[in-house]
Amino acid sequence: MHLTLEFAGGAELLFGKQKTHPVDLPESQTPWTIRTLLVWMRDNLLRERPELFIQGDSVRPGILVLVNDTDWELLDGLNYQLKENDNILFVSTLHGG
Amino acid sequence: MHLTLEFAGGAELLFGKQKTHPVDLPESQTPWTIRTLLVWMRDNLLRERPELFIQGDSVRPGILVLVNDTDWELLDGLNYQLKENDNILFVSTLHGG
Amino acid sequence: MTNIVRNHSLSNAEVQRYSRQLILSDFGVHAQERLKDSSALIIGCGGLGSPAALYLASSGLGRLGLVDHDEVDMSNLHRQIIHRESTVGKTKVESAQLTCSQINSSLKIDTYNLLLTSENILDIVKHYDVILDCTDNVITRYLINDACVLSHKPLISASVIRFEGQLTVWNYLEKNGPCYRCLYPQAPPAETVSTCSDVGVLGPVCGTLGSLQALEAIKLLTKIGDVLCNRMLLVDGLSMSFRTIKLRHRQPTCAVCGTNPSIVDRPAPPPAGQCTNDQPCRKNVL
Amino acid sequence: MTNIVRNHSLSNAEVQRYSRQLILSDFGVHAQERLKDSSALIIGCGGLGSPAALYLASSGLGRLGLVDHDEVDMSNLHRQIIHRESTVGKTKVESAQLTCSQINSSLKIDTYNLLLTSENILDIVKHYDVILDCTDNVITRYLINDACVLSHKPLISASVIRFEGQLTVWNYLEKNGPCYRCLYPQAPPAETVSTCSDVGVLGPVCGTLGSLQALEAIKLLTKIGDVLCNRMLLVDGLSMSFRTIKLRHRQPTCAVCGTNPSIVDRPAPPPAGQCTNDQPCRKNVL
Ligand SMILES: [Zn+2]
Ligand SMILES: [Zn+2]
Repeated sequence: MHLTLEFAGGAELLFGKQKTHPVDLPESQTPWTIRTLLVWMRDNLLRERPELFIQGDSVRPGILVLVNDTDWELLDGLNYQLKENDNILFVSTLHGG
Repeated sequence: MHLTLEFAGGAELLFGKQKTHPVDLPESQTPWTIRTLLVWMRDNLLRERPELFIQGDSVRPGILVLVNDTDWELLDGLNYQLKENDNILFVSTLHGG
Repeated sequence: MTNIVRNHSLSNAEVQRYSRQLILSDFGVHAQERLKDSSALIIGCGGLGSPAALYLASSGLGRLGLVDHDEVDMSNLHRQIIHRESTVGKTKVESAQLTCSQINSSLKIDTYNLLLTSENILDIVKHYDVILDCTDNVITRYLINDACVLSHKPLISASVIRFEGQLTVWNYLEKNGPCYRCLYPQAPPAETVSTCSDVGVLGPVCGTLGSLQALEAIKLLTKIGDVLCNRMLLVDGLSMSFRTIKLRHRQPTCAVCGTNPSIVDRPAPPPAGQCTNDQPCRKNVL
Repeated sequence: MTNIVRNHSLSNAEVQRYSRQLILSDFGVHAQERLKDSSALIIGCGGLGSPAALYLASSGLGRLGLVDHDEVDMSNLHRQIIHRESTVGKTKVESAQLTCSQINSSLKIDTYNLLLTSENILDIVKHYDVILDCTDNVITRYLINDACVLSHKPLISASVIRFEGQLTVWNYLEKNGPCYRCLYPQAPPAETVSTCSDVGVLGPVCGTLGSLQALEAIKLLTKIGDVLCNRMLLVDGLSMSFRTIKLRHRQPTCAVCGTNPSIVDRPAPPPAGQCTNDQPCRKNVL
């Protein structure tokens, strides 16, 4: 399954400073969800300091997850079933002023 | 054929101050182009002072036409063949400072 | 001036001064009157607070409150355009007040040269119609959010770092908008929090976001346009890209604005205690 | 300051002052040095020129040119945040220079209190690395465009009216970017041209667009990020929507930047003569 992963607000610093990552997930018996995507990302994209991105089975506090620019809370959160060509954006919250 | 027409930069003032107009064009033997769309707009949407929007068979100088956010000059201009659900944006150039 | 209706309370000098706003369709004299009768509180007179204060002071707003506990430093001047070389060493609120009053001597300005705490914030926030969060640290952002929810005030929040900015309006009751805690029930771990002092920020990014805060404040106070509520604007200055994301509604489980809130009398610290390194750890003051 | 490389020409005071920019990854001391060695010309010290000048003056730019032929009027102050009540009646360039020098006494400032014409513009533009069009009328926009194309200067152009703004970079040669005439070979009919005096403008909209002009200038001069070329940003402050449209490339048929240009020695009036009503008709001065 093809997805576009995007990172903003500094989250990209954990992913080689690259803001956009087109990825192809391998075929799977069970449907891909954000929960399983996070595991895949930890194993395949996130090489250093995973605790700055993932906490337990979710993202760490202070990171918003957007599916096609919509807050994952308006969808099924971790259980959202990914669809072909979805855009998943991870935004780290800024605090400077 | 369903289209979304949008107006910005003051062009909306000629179209009832409404920035977005979803429209359905009637079936046609020949394919719809921006050239024929402009005629349809003059007859169906543009009630007053058409010369402030249309000049000859095109838009007046100072109005940009965008097809799905791309300058019509990169497409076929007046001869661009409209496709279902195209977004056509008419932007009047601003000059204030 | 022609075509200005006469049933209003503006003086001729005000009509002249604000004429370029008055003639705006969707604005007019009545929006200008509402602005004159309104007040706004800017918390943080730094990178964001500078343009926000300058534009609100210019606009014809009636009263402006300015909060900061810091003094102007030379390293502020690359982005904090309300301050001057001559005000380095003065308090930021005094420096900002000076510039605002030079632009608009009719504006009433209240200054608060203090560190906001859960003890003092409610007493300040209650005197204003809208609050602008222009601060630079996580703890104060939770504090301001809680105070705004408890006081039923809309909160226009912006933040910047490096080349990026974020903007939204929290606690906009008319549209059931979420609060900061609805989105961020838990504070981020301290080691993930960067500040402008740590990693820098480019001045015009502050200018863009701070101006947009003033714009939202004017729209909100005059009741024109669509307030940026249930949405967040993400700005990336390096690529010059702008993106609006759709946010969740108010959360029934929220600790402060939910149906069974645990924060009821005064603001509370965020659940996961942490401090920023931009200023002394503030855990103790909350 | 730690981690700042030493092979640079900045003084300790400069390193301190601009530290929050220096520490930016993608920026650093060498970008700051380039900024110090650079110059920018702001044409129009009004709604857009105010924030653009303030942010460029603050940034550590070496030299800033300011052009305007007007005097500060009370009706400017609702949006032109570089001016003061005390400078009403003074020339705008003098008023702007005063504020910029108060913010940054190291900045060299050249002022041009004059109306630009096809006779004098080339002699001014040639002294600067980048030009910012912050003017308020069609005729001057063509004039500036032609001068920039003939002088091979990038042109950062913004415009505002009511609640809207537009921004792009013209004549960006590195990317074969179009010029103003490539997009607008013909000037609009006079009756379709509105000005801020006619229909008004909201101050923070100027603040947003002017700040973004300063941002593009800094990126362009320091060679960081993606310049807004072949693209145009459309801002609608009322709905808080931002949209980037994709523009045509440089047009071979363009009268000034094309393969067989008719405008070769000095700027020409736009083909369809017209004048704005914001100032005396300028057809005669071209
Ligand atoms: Zn809440
Ligand atoms: Zn050209």
